Amino acid sequence: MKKALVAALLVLTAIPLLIGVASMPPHGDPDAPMHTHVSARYIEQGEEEAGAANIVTAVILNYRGLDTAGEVTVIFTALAAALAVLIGFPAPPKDNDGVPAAPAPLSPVVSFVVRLLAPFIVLFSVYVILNGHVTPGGGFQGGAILGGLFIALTIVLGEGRTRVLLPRRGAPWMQGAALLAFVAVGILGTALTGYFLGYPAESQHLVTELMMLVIEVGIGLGGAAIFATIFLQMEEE
Amino acid sequence: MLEALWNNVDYVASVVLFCIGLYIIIAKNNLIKKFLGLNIMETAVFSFIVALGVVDGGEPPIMGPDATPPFASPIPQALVLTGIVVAVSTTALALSLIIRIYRQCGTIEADELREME
Amino acid sequence: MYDWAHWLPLAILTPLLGAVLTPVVSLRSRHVAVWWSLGVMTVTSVAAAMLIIRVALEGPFSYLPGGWEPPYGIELRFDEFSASVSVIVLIGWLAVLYSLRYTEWLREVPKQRIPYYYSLLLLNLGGMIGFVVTGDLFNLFVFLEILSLSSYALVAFSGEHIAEMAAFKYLLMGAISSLLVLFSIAILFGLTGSLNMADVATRLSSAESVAPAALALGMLTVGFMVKAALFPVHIWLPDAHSIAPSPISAVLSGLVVKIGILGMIRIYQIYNTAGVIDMHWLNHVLVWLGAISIVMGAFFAIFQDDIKLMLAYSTISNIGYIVMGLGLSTNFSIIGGSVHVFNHALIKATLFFAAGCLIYRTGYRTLTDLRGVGHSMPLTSIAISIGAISIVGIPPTAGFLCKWYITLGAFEAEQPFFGFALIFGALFIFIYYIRMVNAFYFQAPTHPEILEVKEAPASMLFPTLFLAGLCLVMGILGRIPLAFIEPAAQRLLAPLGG
Amino acid sequence: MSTAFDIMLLLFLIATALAVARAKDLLAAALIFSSYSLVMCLLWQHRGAPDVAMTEAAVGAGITTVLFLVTIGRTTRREK
Repeated sequence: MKKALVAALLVLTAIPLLIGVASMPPHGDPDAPMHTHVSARYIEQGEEEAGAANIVTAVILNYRGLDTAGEVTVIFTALAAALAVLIGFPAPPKDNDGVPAAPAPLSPVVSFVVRLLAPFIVLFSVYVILNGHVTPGGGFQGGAILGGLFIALTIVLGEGRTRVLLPRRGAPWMQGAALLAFVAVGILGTALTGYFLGYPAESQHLVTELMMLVIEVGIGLGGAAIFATIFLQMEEE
Repeated sequence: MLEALWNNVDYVASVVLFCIGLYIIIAKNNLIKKFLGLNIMETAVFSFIVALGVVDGGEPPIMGPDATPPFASPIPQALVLTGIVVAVSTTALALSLIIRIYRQCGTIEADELREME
Repeated sequence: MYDWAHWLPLAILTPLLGAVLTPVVSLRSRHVAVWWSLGVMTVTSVAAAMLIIRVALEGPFSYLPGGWEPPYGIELRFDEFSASVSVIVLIGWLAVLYSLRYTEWLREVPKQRIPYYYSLLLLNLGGMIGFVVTGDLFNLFVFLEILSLSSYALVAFSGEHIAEMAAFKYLLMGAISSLLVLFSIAILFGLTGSLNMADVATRLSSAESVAPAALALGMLTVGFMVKAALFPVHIWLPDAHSIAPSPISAVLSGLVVKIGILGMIRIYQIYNTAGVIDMHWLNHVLVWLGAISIVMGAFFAIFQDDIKLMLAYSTISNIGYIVMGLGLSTNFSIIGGSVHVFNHALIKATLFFAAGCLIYRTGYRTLTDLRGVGHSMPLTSIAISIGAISIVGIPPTAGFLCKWYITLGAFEAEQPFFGFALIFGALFIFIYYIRMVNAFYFQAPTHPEILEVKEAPASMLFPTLFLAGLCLVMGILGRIPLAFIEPAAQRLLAPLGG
Repeated sequence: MSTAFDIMLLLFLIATALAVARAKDLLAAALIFSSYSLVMCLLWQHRGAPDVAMTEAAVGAGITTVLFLVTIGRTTRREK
């Protein structure tokens, strides 16, 4: 009975959604309001005005910079929340029912491959972070790749070796690096252009490039540190 | 009506995925399964937003030397970038809560937890 | 001094940056965290005060981060409704001071977590300030996420038996409602091509079809109803607000719940100026849901014995008042509803702070155990009595004027039935608060040692008594906020010829 | 208008979403969700949104799936 009730409820919610969505401007037609209004100007003058060839990065860092500052704060909220809930209770000995939860013995092939690939993955993620404003990529993507690599290394090498990368005194700085970079660049932007998070794109193109680079590196470092800490905290509990 | 639906088949697919996610949240008992359903719902909304910004034959909005005119709109992509990170943040918090719930109540089935209250 | 341009971004970023630096600051010792948070909140209070003086003198103004004019960049718009920053900052500051002793007292909570408690509280307050101030739809969603995520974690912070379960229920419903808000923001963006609220409002009328706009309106309303815990979707609130630590319950019930209301006001601003959809039907639904919330919230509160659970149900009832005020959408009722957002925050924070003092000293939460506490903790009990009187809405206190305005609005909108439902709800509330005051003073104590209990510590008593005093002052000076919000209500109703 | 390739990807997405709903073993459900994210990333790549595709792959398929696997490790694997 419950399944039928749920199915009926779903059909009830799906109908207005479908009606509303069906009468949206047709998908993919170039003169829909979506493409002619704000994004038309971003595409035409984005490169000169905002100083980034990759318009998406221009929108993220320059036109809608406050969104990404808020976004970086959301990641930090997730970290503070996960730690506030998990810290302090040592994990009981694993006595899961059913499948024994003892981790499967790590095959040497996996550990060798991960250790072999590690430097190349770091190189790739540094490339992704630094070239955010020219090619697809940017702070978040690079940070996630670095975080993923940290997690793989923790599994392969064991927690002791990789925790060195997140020292007790240094970790809070790394975790907060993203918003610190944003506010620093924002204040510099206020000094240069009179608006918070303003970039002097037309006048000093190089300065804008540098400011965007600082933010990308901050987000990359901050994202990686946050994902790594959340993983370590969930694993250790 | 049907012809309009066929025009916007992307949006329809997003709505279908949205409803599958909602079904998983409501019908399934396991908290982890509920949360997989929420992630499916979130990804469905993100695919709707990206589909909004698509242009027929649209190039990615990157101003390279050989970039041809009809560009996909950059704004939905900026929104979805932010949305994905919001989704992973919510998931990180929820899974931490699930671990704590399992430690305290020994089960992550919603009906057993309800009796425990 | 007050028109220095950069107060607005400063007011948002100070709490967020302060939150990010709290773990760094408290590396050496965790006691630094609370003083750091107090400093951050003081700077934010100065910024908020400057903003309110400016809006009082010059009317709504906006700030353009990045220097891009409105539809091309994010616009931070500060109008009369954003003046609720004042109550966010006031209760936030007092909650941080109150948490000084309270978090040390929480037994099951390991001490390393405390810096993250203050970090989350600052994030919550910063997110609310951002939500109230922004004039851009997607920016609204980002700040909504910041304050929601920190609320879920703060509810789960106390580590009591079902705290995590209550937080998970709150998280699941909150996440779905945020998703509905995001979905409708995407639809509005698809229809108009821009994300700035004023720009969307003007371009929405020229959108070729109405169905998506109606769908977006429906989803936005449902999304913000879940955040405001209105009648059908309120089930997460009682557990979450009663399990949370008392300063957090005060912040949640006083402020976070009001964010849903302010979201609805923003929707009204967009859809009233767009005029593309007849809002009469939606107003009627909201008035009915508000009325049901009032009566249902008050009705359930009577049967609760746990003092914090009773206060949580009374929050649902008061949200019903505010939504009814908005739904009636006459001049008086909107003014009454918006000012009740401010006054109810003060009253509910007083009550939760006082309840926290009682629990802190006696360790009991239920009314039967707390009998006779009025004699041993006189100041706290006075604060609870003032809170009780003002939540019922007896003339000299803060609650009276707004409820009176909403009732006037009900009669003005030729729907006297709702005026009577409102008064009937107030009667219910009167019953369970008198039961509380009666238990404190006039009934024989069930636990004899309750008479030797000392008064609450100064750092917890000062916020309680300060807010109780403010409830009385706001009752006497009630005219000022009503006159202050008047132009905003005019603008909200002007397109309807209201 | 979406090409045949897009429609095939969309059908695959709906199939994986239903598979997640039906999977009894949580580990299998998490891995199916990872493939769901990767196919979504493919769809966006084809749609001219490389930035988002890379983020979805790295954050959606990578980090989210790892978090799910850690949680399953700490709790139960079978869904009752």
